[in-house]
This record gives sequence, structure tokens and C-alpha cells, in this order.
Amino acid sequence: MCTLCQRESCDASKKQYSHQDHTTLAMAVPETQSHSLSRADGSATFTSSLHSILAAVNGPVEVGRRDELPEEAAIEVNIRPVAGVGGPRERWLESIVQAVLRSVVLVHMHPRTLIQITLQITQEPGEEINKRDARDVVVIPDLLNAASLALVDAGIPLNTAVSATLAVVAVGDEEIVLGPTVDQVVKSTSVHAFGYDRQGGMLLSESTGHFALEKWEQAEGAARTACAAALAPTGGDEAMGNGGIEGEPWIRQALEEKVRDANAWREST
Amino acid sequence: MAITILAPAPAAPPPSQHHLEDVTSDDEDEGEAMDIDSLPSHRSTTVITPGEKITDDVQWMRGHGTYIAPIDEVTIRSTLAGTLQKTNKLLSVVPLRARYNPEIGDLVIGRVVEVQSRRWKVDVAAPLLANLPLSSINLPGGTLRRRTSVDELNIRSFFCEGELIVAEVQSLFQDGSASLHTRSLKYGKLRNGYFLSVIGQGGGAGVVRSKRQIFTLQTARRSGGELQITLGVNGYIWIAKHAEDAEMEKEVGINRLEEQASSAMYSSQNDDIGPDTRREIARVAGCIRALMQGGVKVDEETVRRAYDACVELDEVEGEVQYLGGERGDAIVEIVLRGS
Amino acid sequence: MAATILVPGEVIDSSSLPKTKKGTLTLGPGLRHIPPSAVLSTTAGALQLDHKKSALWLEPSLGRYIPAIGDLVIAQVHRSAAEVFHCTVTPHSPTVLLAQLAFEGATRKTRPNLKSGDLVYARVCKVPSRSAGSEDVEIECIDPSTSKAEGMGPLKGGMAFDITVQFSRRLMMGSKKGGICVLDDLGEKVRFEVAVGRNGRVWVDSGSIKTTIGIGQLLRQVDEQGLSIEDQKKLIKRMAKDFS
Amino acid sequence: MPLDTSTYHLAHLRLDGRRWNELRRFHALLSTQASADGSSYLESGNSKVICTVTGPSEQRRSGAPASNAQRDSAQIIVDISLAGFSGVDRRKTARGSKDRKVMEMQHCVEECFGGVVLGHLYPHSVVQVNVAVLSQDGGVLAACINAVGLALVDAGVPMMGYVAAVTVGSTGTGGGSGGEGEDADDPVLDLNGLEENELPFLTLATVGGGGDGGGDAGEGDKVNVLVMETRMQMAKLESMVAVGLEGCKRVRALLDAAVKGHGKKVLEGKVG
Amino acid sequence: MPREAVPSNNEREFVRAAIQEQTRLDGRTLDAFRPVSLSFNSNPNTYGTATVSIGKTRVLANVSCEVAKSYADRKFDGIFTISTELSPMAWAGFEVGRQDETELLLSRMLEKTIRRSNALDTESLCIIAGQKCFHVRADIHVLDHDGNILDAACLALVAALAHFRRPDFEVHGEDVKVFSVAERQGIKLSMQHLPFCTTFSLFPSIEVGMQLLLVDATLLEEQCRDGDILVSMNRYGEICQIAKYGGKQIDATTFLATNNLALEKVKAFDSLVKEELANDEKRRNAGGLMAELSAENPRKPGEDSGLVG
Repeated sequence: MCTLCQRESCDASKKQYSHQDHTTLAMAVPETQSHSLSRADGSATFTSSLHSILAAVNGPVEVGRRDELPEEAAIEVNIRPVAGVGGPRERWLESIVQAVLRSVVLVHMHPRTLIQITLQITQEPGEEINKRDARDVVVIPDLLNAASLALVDAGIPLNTAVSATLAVVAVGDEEIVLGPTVDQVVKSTSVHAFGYDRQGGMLLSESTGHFALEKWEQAEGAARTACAAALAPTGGDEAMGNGGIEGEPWIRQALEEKVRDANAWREST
Repeated sequence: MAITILAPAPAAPPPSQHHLEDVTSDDEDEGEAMDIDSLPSHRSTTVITPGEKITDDVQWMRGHGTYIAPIDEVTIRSTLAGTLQKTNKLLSVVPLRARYNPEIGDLVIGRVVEVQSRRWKVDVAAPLLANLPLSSINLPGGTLRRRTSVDELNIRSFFCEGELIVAEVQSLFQDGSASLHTRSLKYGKLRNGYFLSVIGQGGGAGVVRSKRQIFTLQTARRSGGELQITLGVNGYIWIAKHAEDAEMEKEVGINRLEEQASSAMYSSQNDDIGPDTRREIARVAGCIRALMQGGVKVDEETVRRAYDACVELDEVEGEVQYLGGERGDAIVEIVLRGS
Repeated sequence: MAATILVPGEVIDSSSLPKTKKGTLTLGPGLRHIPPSAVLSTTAGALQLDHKKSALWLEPSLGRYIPAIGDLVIAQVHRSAAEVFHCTVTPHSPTVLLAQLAFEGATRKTRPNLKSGDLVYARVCKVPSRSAGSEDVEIECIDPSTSKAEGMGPLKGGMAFDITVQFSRRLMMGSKKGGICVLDDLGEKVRFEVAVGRNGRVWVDSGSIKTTIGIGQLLRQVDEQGLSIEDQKKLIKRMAKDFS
Repeated sequence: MPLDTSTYHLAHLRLDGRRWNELRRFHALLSTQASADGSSYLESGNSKVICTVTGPSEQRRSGAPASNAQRDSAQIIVDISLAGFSGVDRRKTARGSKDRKVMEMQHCVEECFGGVVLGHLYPHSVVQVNVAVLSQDGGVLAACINAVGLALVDAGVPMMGYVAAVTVGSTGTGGGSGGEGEDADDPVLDLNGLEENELPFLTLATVGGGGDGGGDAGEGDKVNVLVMETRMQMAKLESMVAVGLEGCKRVRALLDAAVKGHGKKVLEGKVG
Repeated sequence: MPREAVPSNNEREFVRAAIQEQTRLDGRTLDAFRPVSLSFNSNPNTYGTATVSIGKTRVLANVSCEVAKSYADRKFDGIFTISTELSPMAWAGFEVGRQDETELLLSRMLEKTIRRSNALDTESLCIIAGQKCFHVRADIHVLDHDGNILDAACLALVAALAHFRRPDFEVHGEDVKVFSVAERQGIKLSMQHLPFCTTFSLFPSIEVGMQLLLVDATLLEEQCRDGDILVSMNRYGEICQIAKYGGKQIDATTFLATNNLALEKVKAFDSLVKEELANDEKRRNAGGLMAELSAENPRKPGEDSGLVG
């Protein structure tokens, strides 16, 4: 997280810091914490430069008759905003996240059950973004990342690991910024949310704002590389994409650390 | 600190049909523990109320409607409002009114509310639904016929949801719910009549267990024919046209009779019932309602007496269709006078 | 060498698969087979291999307990039906079935009278599978080969503690393989009965409330803090004073 | 407008002419609704409540079967509805969605009788209680509790004793600034609607036997319900509860008289 | 639709027997809380987000505010609403969108403890009488449920309210200018007192008919108890609310005991909130940025009281 930018956004009158360190592929590494809750089967905290999200997964649990599917597990996604009760915006976000997760979770392995995912937004940017429709799109990658980490923590069988990121096109120089700060979102012409599976297959794409197709392609390319990087094997020299991998494989690191912690006893015996 | 609480100031009670003393210092209230030994061996006539101390004498055993206070584990207290009944050393409280509690051998009328794979769930006005297993009914084609899987599939052809049956309580489950049977010619599906419920009418009356729960009543009108009245112990009553042909068939021989009866047994079709019969059915129902209203128990004796009284009053004071209100009171009065 | 750590959806290199004569591999939790020969991870974990049994699986198994045949579990009776008890193995999951006759010496007349909320120690004997056409999980309190209880049956008294699924697995593995010595070491100091369920529950009865609570706290502490054998021994030494 | 308590101190009388320890007129009837298993009608001053009891009867399985664990005792379900004309202001309430305050009252009555009814005698069954508040003038919760108790007695549902409920208020320094003027704190019993709006008050219910009449030491002094929702110095509570306990005893005697009177009438009507 | 999870008979009997021996599963005494911690969101821009942990129980309270139209019948008051919604995140037994008993009681208790007791001075939220006012809304998110969510929620909400800063505003005739955080530092809400709730659980004592009181019950203890007494008060010993809904009957004198114990706990909560508020202030002031900002926009004395009138 860039403390400079955070500080700056609170004081709009003084803009003397540049964003050079945030341009193009380099993105701030989000903070994650696995199994942050005691009751839920799986949980994760995910903090990006914009949001902080707490995800909890319960499942497979008993499903109500109405939602029961004979051949697969039902997936229920619940998004709760930090202020106010959920409305149409949350229902819409839920439908997007649910659609992605349905394609990722191996639903046929637990037929006639329910996998319940609750995403609690615990911190979100203030009014600056609220006024724009970008507010809805910016949260999607964070929701997806949080949900997928919690699913892994809950041991729910998955088709693939998931990685998502947000890309914005800056006003003026039309630079692509990944994992932007509040300020960068405010000063952008378009906002794009992308999600990929481990092979780089696209799972999600939501955009808002004015942009040319070519800009979108550019953003998509950057996002794809960054997402692949997030899942890239640590220490491996596998080349992915055209250029070298920039950014840390933060998702893989988070997962590996978790596995290592849980398996520590094995090493000691 | 001694605090005295003043009783409400007496004021004119609101206009209502029943006038209860607002506050009574219940003049002849026993205050102390009552003298149980002096009680007659049947019921006492004083009302006991919930939580009231019955005795702290250890010689008594607690029965229905009582509990032992956990404080001293000796005192027997009432849990109901009712009268005390003493059976040898057993003390129980008979409630002024309560829902029907099934007992083995009770003749009950019930309504089928649910059909399950091998049994029916029957509402008999008890706290829990009663069970009627498929194995406890007479199957068409003779009592000796084995139950087959076809019968299980055709379970609705015997009794369907919403239909009324008359049955006997065969056994009780641990939770107090009843298991019924209809393995007798007098039991089975009810047709050709009128259903009446006297549960919840209160007053300690209602249907009482007696020697005969089913009886026929010759109506005053020739064209009215005979009526068959079934008084379910659970407070459900069925008043139907008496099936005359049943008498005739008795001579045909047992086997044949069973075959005959069984075919009709599960029919849901009503026979033709003449207007006079219908009127008499309504009259009996009116009489029973009047009895309930007057807080009189319902059994063969009182029903017959009420019917006679009704006919008599019709002759003396002119025929009245509605048997509530004054006419009802008059009927009750005659019934009570006769006893 | 540290085990390979996989994230969901990775294909396991065929060279690292155990060699097998018969050509059959046994896949454990966290893995799935995609015909013809690909083996994929379904969750994050370290790849474990057993060349003797030509088996491979991922460790740790995370999340909610999923019944597998042969597992010993502590189940809670939910309600009784005509022929079976409906039991819960993990809260909020669909109930599993326990036949009323699946107890040692049970006949139609002498079947155990279990009430809602009672605990049983049982073995998973059937899991849903499309090939077998079964939809429910079934458990039993009897070993069908010997018709004996073999330690299974209703658990009376005592206390059931919740532990993690992973920890219950280690407890079952014994002190050597699982790296947990608390039960063995405690057993030398105090008398108590214990039943470990793979579903993340452990039942303890020592006859004394204080001792039972102490054992429960000890287990929880070892579980939550992931104590090493040495730390466990130290902890027991410290707590042993309270027990005596 | 604060309650004018000046005259109270002079005459020791309240707005409606009662003394501090005086109950309002109490009128109770049993078996008022023929269609229910048990019913009651209760007036406490101008608060009027009607109550019916259905059951114990089998739990209706709605939707998912056996979603609830088999209950080993009867479940009491209370539904309270405040008639639209019962209060001073004719506020239109949204249909379907119940006021949380009313739901809290329902919960309170359910819990209150859950501890008194011997429910284990009726496993997996339901006692449905419906209360209609026809007129509100203070002590509505207390009136509901008293009425439900009578209706349950009428339905023959076994109970450990009566539940008698009453409200107690405290005059003097109303909300907040306690400390000084302790001597001005006088408890007042059975508040009417006006008093309830101005004074801190609590609703108290105790369990006790019919014949006790307060004779047995300790018996009947067990508190079943205590609900208070106005800000008040904690020092006041003791005297209020003490008055409330005595008030409950008195109410219990009134309830008992109503049941005995009803019972007598019933027994007279009996044949043979 | 997850079925309700009830503890087994073994657990129930054991917990109750242990409490009769004055022991609890986690080794606490009957009148001890689990470790209580309170933290505020460290983001310098965010005010009014407080997280409270009591043992494994965790509750997040978030206070937000917007300008709204005042209610016609309460012209001089602002609007203050509290919303509680339980989700399966905290416990799989909570259903989405269904109001259950826990939720009902939680919302009623917060309402009575904080709103009805006027902890927040709603008159200070008025901008133009009868027209505009602030609508302060508090959202309670229960994140992890291991019993005693009420005490935790109450503590979190009070702390969040005390921490929150509403935007400053200026009135020019009919026009209202509301300043964003960037323009002017927000203003603390006017809290009249800080009420807290303490929940007592009832368990049977060895003495027949007597009860033991337990504070801060875990979820398992809550499921095994005979009843509860909810007491809310502030540190001056003013009771805001007492609720004992039925359950086991208790001696009247028990309430005196609960009040005294509650007062003790409430004082501890009170100083915890004040201490953490001070810590937070210190942290925010570390850079001197806040000091600088507030110096730029000194609040005029009596600013808002003049507008309310």
C-alpha cells in the first residue's frame, strides 16, 4: 500500500506527489489474511488500495428445498455494504460474483448442498468515487479475490485459482493504471474490472466510462499479465506473457504461506 | 417494609352477560390446605386453581394435573383449574376444560389430514395427530385378506385427506399420541350426515365416556326416519341418516356381509337424504348445541331428553327452527329438571 | 525436501506421480482425475505421496469435514424415525442416517433408545455416490465383520470439544505420525476415556469436571497454537500439577 | 408537558384520583370465545385485551419438513396485535410488517409462559396464543401477560401457577438527573397511559400459586419478567420492585378470584 | 436453509454441571469477561468505524451520515437509525434476510440502550428546523459469533458514535453548504452519556430454586442457559434499560446484584472507550496534519446551537 497516496487523497489541496510508482503494470500488492474468522468454515480478509473486504464461506451445508439443485451445489453470494442494507447495487454485484464462482467451484462434487459466501465490505472509499458509476465496478475485483481466497480456506474444491484486478485509464496521458488508488480512480476516464483463471482464461470483464476498444485491449493485456503474475509459481522461471513478469505472485504466496503454516507439524516430525 | 396494595375501587362492571364479582375475598374460600380426608372418594366441588397447594402430606401421591414443588419436594400443587379427584392415595386434578386426551378404547371421530406411505394422520382434536396404520383397517374383500403393496399404492382409495372417520383408539405412543383402528363394522368412513364439534365449548361438559357412544334415534316425524348419532369421545359428533338396510343384511351370513359392507365402506358418495331427515338432523344438532351452551354433558341420555323436550316444546309453543337463545335455555331447563 | 505446494487447478507433473504396477492410483483429498491421465489439484495444499500404496493427496485438508468411508466420527442424534436415527456430523449439514439396528446386540426389541441430542461414536459406512445410487451418508455403530461394537456406540456423559478437522486427523494418526503426544502423555498421569471423531470433535470423560475441562483446554491450546512435541510436553508438565 | 405532580404531593392522589398504591379497576372473564380452546377478556383500567388459546396441537409442518429438531416440549407461539383504534393516535401501520416493539412483547410473553407452562407433557406440539389489544391506556404488556395466563388456564394447559403482572412507576425527578432529591422518589403502582408517558416505569411479573394469597413466605416473590426501558437512577429500582411484588400479589388474587368464579359457574351447570 | 445447531445433551449437561461447580470451560470465573478489545479504523479519512472483539466474538459498527429532510413531527430533531442484520458470516445458523429472535432482541436492545436513553443528542443534528437535518445511521455487522454479541455490539456502537465526525456546514438564509472532510474537519457528535449493556446468563445453582449469574457467556453457554437478564446503564449508575423476558423465575434481590455488577463492567467499558479514543487521536495527530487542519478552520463557538434554535 502506498501510504503517500493515502495521505494525499485526504488533502486534496496539496497535490505535489506524482504517481510514477503506480503506472502501468506495477501494482500495489494487496494485503491478505487467511482464516480470519472462527465460526465460518473458511474466511479471508482482503485489503486493496481501495477496499477492505471480509469474506466468509460456509459449506457444503444443508440447502433449502427451493434452492436445491439435484446435480450440483447451489452457490449463494451475499454482499453487505459497510453502511446501509444491501440494495439493487449489491444484488447486481452478487449476481456477477456468483456467476464467476459458479464456473470456478466444482459444484457437481457436492450435489444437493449449499455453498454460502458472505462478503462484508468493511472499508470503502468515501464520497469521491460514490458520485460516479465507477463505484460499482471498482469493487468487483476485490470482492472476487476475497471470495476465492475464502473458498480455498474452506477447502471447497475449485476448478482453478482465480485472480482479478482493476485497471483504470488515466485522464490526459491515457496511461493504464492497475490496482489504482482512490485518486487515480477519480482522475480516470474509464474503469475496467478483469478476472482470470490460472490459465489466463477470462472469467470476468466489466467496464464503465468512455474508452476506445484499443484502450480496452491494452488494459486487458496489462490486467492479464498482472493476474498471471499473481498466480505464477514462486522461484520458477516459467515465462508468462510477452515481457517478464512484473509484480509479486501475491495470491500464490498467500496460499503457500497458509499451507506451510498448517503443515508445519509435518516438517517437525 | 410492609407495603399494602389497595384493591381497585369498586365500580359498575361493564355491561356483559356474565357478571363476575370483580374482587372477591372469596368468602368460603378454604384459605388453608383443605381437608382431603373429608373429601368424598369421587370429585370435590370446589375449584382448585393453578399453583394452589393441595397438600404437603407425604402420604399422597401426585396424579394428573399436579406437580411437586421443587422447593421442598413435598408439597403437591395443582397445575390446572379444576376439581380435585381422589383415587385411593392418588390425587389428581380434573380440569374444568381441556383438550381431548386419548385413552385406549375411546371411540373417536377424526378427520384425515395427511396421507403418508403406510398410514394416515388423523386430527382427533388431541394435542397430537393420531396415527391410523394401513394395517389397522379392514380391507375390502374380507378381513383375512393380506395387505399388499397394491393397497399401499391405493391408500387414497380408502381414506383421503379431509374425510371423516370413526375409529377406536388401539394404543398410545410414548408422546401421548393415539394409534387408531377401524377393524370393526361400526367403524370406518362417515357418510350421509352432519358433523358437529363440541370441543372448546367448555364448561366441563361435552361428550362424556359412556357405555354407548353410537345410538339410533327414532325421529318424531314418520318421514324423518331413524337417525344414527355417533358421539366421539373427543368431542366430535356425527349425526347421520340411519342405514336401514344394514339390518336386513345381517341375515345373509357373515362372509357375504363383509363383502357387501366393504364395498360400501370406502364409498365417498352420499345416499339420497330426504328433506325431513335433513330437518331432523338439524334439530338434533341444534339440541346438542343448546346442551353445550347450557353446560350440560352430552351423552345418549341427555341427547334423547333434549330431543324429546324440543319436540314437546314445538307442539306446545309452536315450531321454532333456531334452537339457540330462549328456546335453547328452555330445552336445557327441561333436560336438567328431568335428571 | 519441502513438499510441492499447489494452488487450485494445477496439473501434477506425470513424472512426480508415484509409479505403480497395476496402473491404478489412489487419489486422496484435494485432487481429481481428468481422463485419460491428468491429475489436478482442486484446492491449495502440499502434495503428499505414498509410493507403497501408490496414493497421493493434498495436505492440509481444509474446511468442513466431508464424510469418507471408514472414518470414525462423533455424531449427534437429531431425531429418530421409524427405522433410523437422523444424526448430524457437522452442524448445519444434511443429516446422516444411522440404522437403529446398527448397534451391537440390537434387535427389533432391544434397539437403543436414543434421544435427540445424544452423541454416538460411529463409523461412516456409506457416502453418496452416483455409481452406487445412494444419496445419503450412512453411519454404523457396529463392525459388520465381527458384529461387535469395537468401541463404537452411544457416548454417555463427558464432554465433547470442538477441534479443527486437521487436528482430529492428527490425533487419530497417533503420536508418532501425527506429532501429538498429549493424549498418550496425559494418559500416564490421569485416567480418562477419550473418543476422537474425524469430524472435528473429541469426546473426553474423566469423571471429574475439572480434569475434563483441563484436557479440553490442553487439546484446544495444542490445536490453536500448533505446538511442537516439546512444547506439548512442557505444557502437560505444567498442567499435570492441576490434575493431581 | 410534564405531569403536574404538585397536587399529588398535597393530596396524595393521582390524576385519576387513585392513591399511589392503588390498582385500577380489574375485570376479567374466561371462556369468552367459543371457537378457541381457551379464551379470556381482561380490562385493567382503560386497557382492554382479548386473548385466545388454541392447542396444544400438532406442529403444522410448513415448507421444509422436520427442519426443526423434534421438540421435547410444547412450544408457545404468541401473536399480539394492537388494534388500529386502540391508541390515542390512529397511526396507520404498514401491513404485514410488525412493529419491533410488538414483536418484543410477543417474545416476552412467549418466554414468560415458556418457564411456567409444563410443556414437557405435550412433546412436539404447539400452543398458539393470539392477543388482541383493543384499548391501550398503560400497562399493555402487563395486561397481555395477565390475559394470556387466564386463557391458558381456561384451555386447561398445565402451569406451575399464575403469572401476575403489574407496572410500577417512580415519581419525582423523572429521567436522568438522579442523585439529589432522593426523598421525592415515590413509587406509584399500575400506571395509566398519561403517567406512563411521563414517569420512568417498569413492568414486573411474578409466578405464584392460586391459594397462596401471599401467605407463604418467599413463595410468589420470584420474578418472572422485569422489563424497563426508561432512563433512571439505579437506586430507585429497589423500592419500585418492592411495590411491584406486592402489586403482583394483589393482581394474582384478582386473577384467582376470576378463575374461581368462572369455575363455580361451570360446576353449577353440570349435570350429575 | 441451515438447520439450527443445538449442543448435544452431553455438552449441555457438562456445561451446566461445571457452572454449578463455579467453573467454566475456558477457566474464567463466573463474573469475568473474555479479553475485550476495541479498535478504530486506522485510515485517517475514516471516522466512526469501530471493531470490538470479546474473545472470539467480533462486531463491527459503522456510523455514517447524510443530509436528509427532517420528520414533520420532529422538526428540531435530526434522524438517528440503527440497523442490525445478521449474516451467515458470523454463524451458519443465521439466515440471510430472515429476522430471527437474536436479531430482534439485538436491535431492540440497541434501540432502548442508545436511542431511547438519548445517548446521542438528536437535536444537535438539526440543520434548518423542519427542513434539513443530518441522518446519522449506524450499521452493526456481527462478524464472528461466539456468544454475547449484544454487549459487543453495544460497545462497538457507542465507541463508533463517539469516534464519528459529521461534516461541518454553514447556513446562508435557506442555503446550506455542507463541507466535505477535505474542506473542513468534521465535528464530533454530541453524546449526552455513554451507555453500555451487560448480559447476565442464568444457570441453576446447587441450591434448589436459586440461580447463578454469569457474565459474557460464550455461544455454547448461551445455548445451555436458563434465561438471561440484560442490563444497560452508564457509568453514573443510570439504568437505561433492564430486560428479563420470562425464563426461570428469580429472586427480586438478584436485580440489585446484577445492577452493581453491571455498573462495575460499564465503568470498565467506559474507560476502555475513552482510552482507545485518546489513543486514536494521538495516532491521527502523529503527523501534525490534523493539528494543522483544525488550526485552519477553527470552530466558531456556539456555531451549531445557534442554528438549531
